[in-house]
Amino acid sequence: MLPPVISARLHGEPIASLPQDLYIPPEALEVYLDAFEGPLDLLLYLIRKHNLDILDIRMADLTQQYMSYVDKMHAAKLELAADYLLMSAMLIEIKSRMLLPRPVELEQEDDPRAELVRRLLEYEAIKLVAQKIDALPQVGRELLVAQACFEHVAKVQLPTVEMEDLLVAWRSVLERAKHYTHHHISREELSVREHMSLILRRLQQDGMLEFTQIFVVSEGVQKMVTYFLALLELAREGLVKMTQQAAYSPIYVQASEHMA
Amino acid sequence: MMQETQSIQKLKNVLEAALLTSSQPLALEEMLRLFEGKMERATLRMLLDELKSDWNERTLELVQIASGWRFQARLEYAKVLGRLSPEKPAKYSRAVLETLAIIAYKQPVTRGDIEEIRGVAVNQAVLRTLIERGWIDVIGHRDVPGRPSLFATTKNFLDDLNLRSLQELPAIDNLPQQEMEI
Amino acid sequence: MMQETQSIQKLKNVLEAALLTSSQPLALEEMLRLFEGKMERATLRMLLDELKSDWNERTLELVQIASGWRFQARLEYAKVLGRLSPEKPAKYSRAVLETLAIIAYKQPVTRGDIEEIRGVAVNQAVLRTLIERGWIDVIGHRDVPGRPSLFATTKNFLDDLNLRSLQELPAIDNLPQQEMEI
Repeated sequence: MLPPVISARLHGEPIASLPQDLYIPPEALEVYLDAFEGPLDLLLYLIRKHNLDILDIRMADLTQQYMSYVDKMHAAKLELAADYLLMSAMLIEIKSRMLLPRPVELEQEDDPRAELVRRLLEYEAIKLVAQKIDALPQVGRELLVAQACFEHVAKVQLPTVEMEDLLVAWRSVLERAKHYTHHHISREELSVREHMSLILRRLQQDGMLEFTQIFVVSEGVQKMVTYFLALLELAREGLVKMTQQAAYSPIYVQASEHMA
Repeated sequence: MMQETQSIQKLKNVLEAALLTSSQPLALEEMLRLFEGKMERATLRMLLDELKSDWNERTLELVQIASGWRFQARLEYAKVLGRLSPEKPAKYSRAVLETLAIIAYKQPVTRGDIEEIRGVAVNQAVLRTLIERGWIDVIGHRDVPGRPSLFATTKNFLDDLNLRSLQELPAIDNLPQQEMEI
Repeated sequence: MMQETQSIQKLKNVLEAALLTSSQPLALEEMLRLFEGKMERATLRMLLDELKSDWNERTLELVQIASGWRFQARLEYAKVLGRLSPEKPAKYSRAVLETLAIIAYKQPVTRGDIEEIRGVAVNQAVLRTLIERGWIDVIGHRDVPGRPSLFATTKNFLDDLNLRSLQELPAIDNLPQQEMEI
């Protein structure tokens, strides 16, 4: 097996080799990156893995290890979350501040690492306790709740839904689905979608319909136009197929699923 | 002999725990799964009969219905237990309402479409709730791998919401624009 | 005396039937409704304690959790009963679990607070997963620009984890706190 080509740079110098335990086969890098929940998680891993003292971090070492990771991610052309880059900047800033001479009397609380250490410890505590919570017995997993049945004397009342409820639900869906926000549903469109369902229902029953059978002339022009638009939309979404043997011969409409 | 009685009690305990915690009646096949194929149907039937008579003088009774076996409160408790559920109409969860809204406005849609729009997985129970209510049904399948079901709203849905057609559903663009931008 | 014992048994039977057939935990107030106001809270508590010990050696146990009392299968049956439902229960991702832990221990928190602690952006789907499970909800808004939602855990979360209060959550490792003053 050929040694991996390393294109990472540290302080502008190419690194000849990465620390052994940092080496991750390129094809596994993505999986590995997924394994970390973000820069804090990665830093904690590096600190714990190298047995560094979290309360007296050697910033130079940590920054170097972190950067070589980030560089590797770059080299593998993985899309790097901004959070990782932000952390690089923060580490470099802390490292450089530690190189500055500090007034003696401020030394204690002015340790540039203090905030980073606080965050690392807080995150680690959460990470550990999250595992503990997951280990608790849970209803639906280890806990099964008694639910024998009884004859309800009073009839169960089914929930009622008002138009208002539906509108509220639909609006909250739209607010979330950003790509739909510019796509407001109009009455005409609703009518088309309703007729799409009507046509599919009929095709489900009859299997195949002749094009003209779709339309009921007595229902008026407006209705026919709606049916026509619904048919076009169904075809566009690949839900129906229209076939014609020869010019001027009848056109048949069929649900796509029945074609197979 | 003593030992055998003990192990029979253990088997009955497993059945009791399963039947008391199951929301659905359990069929014989399902109960056999509890013992990983190490039990004869005849033995299972015998155990169920024993369990049934163990509960003879108690609050629940073990009954056999079309789809299997279940524990239910004896009829004499029905009236008292009814006091627990006053006629407060239940409410559908947000997941149910949003799923219904998506089907109403974007029909016909597959479960995948709904998940894409909502951004979360759609629990099968949500769709089942709506199907059992008679508000949605499957009107076909999309012709793609897996052939997912296409859902649409029913006439029943329109009736229950007092609508003559989907067109009478509120159109979102009829809302005052300012209100939307909150 | 004999008569009194009999009537106590009857009261316990009503409670047992109610608790075994309710899929939701029953609060004391609800159980009092069973007796139409003809029972003292203290008596009810005593009856529940007796009922609990009546079931001591049995397949289910009567437990008290955040929103009330319920019967549940003893943990030793979990594995066997799991054979009934072939589909594995959903396993939550680390992102979901860590977000839940932050909300549980630091509540009420905003999405920004969660991001600050985790050091990464919180996907909306993570919060929605927890809301749909009924484990967290929005209890208000922080009075800062943007009025971000404040999240907290629900009673349902405690119920599902078999806890009576947040205090029963596993202790968070606070040891570094003192040492931290570098």
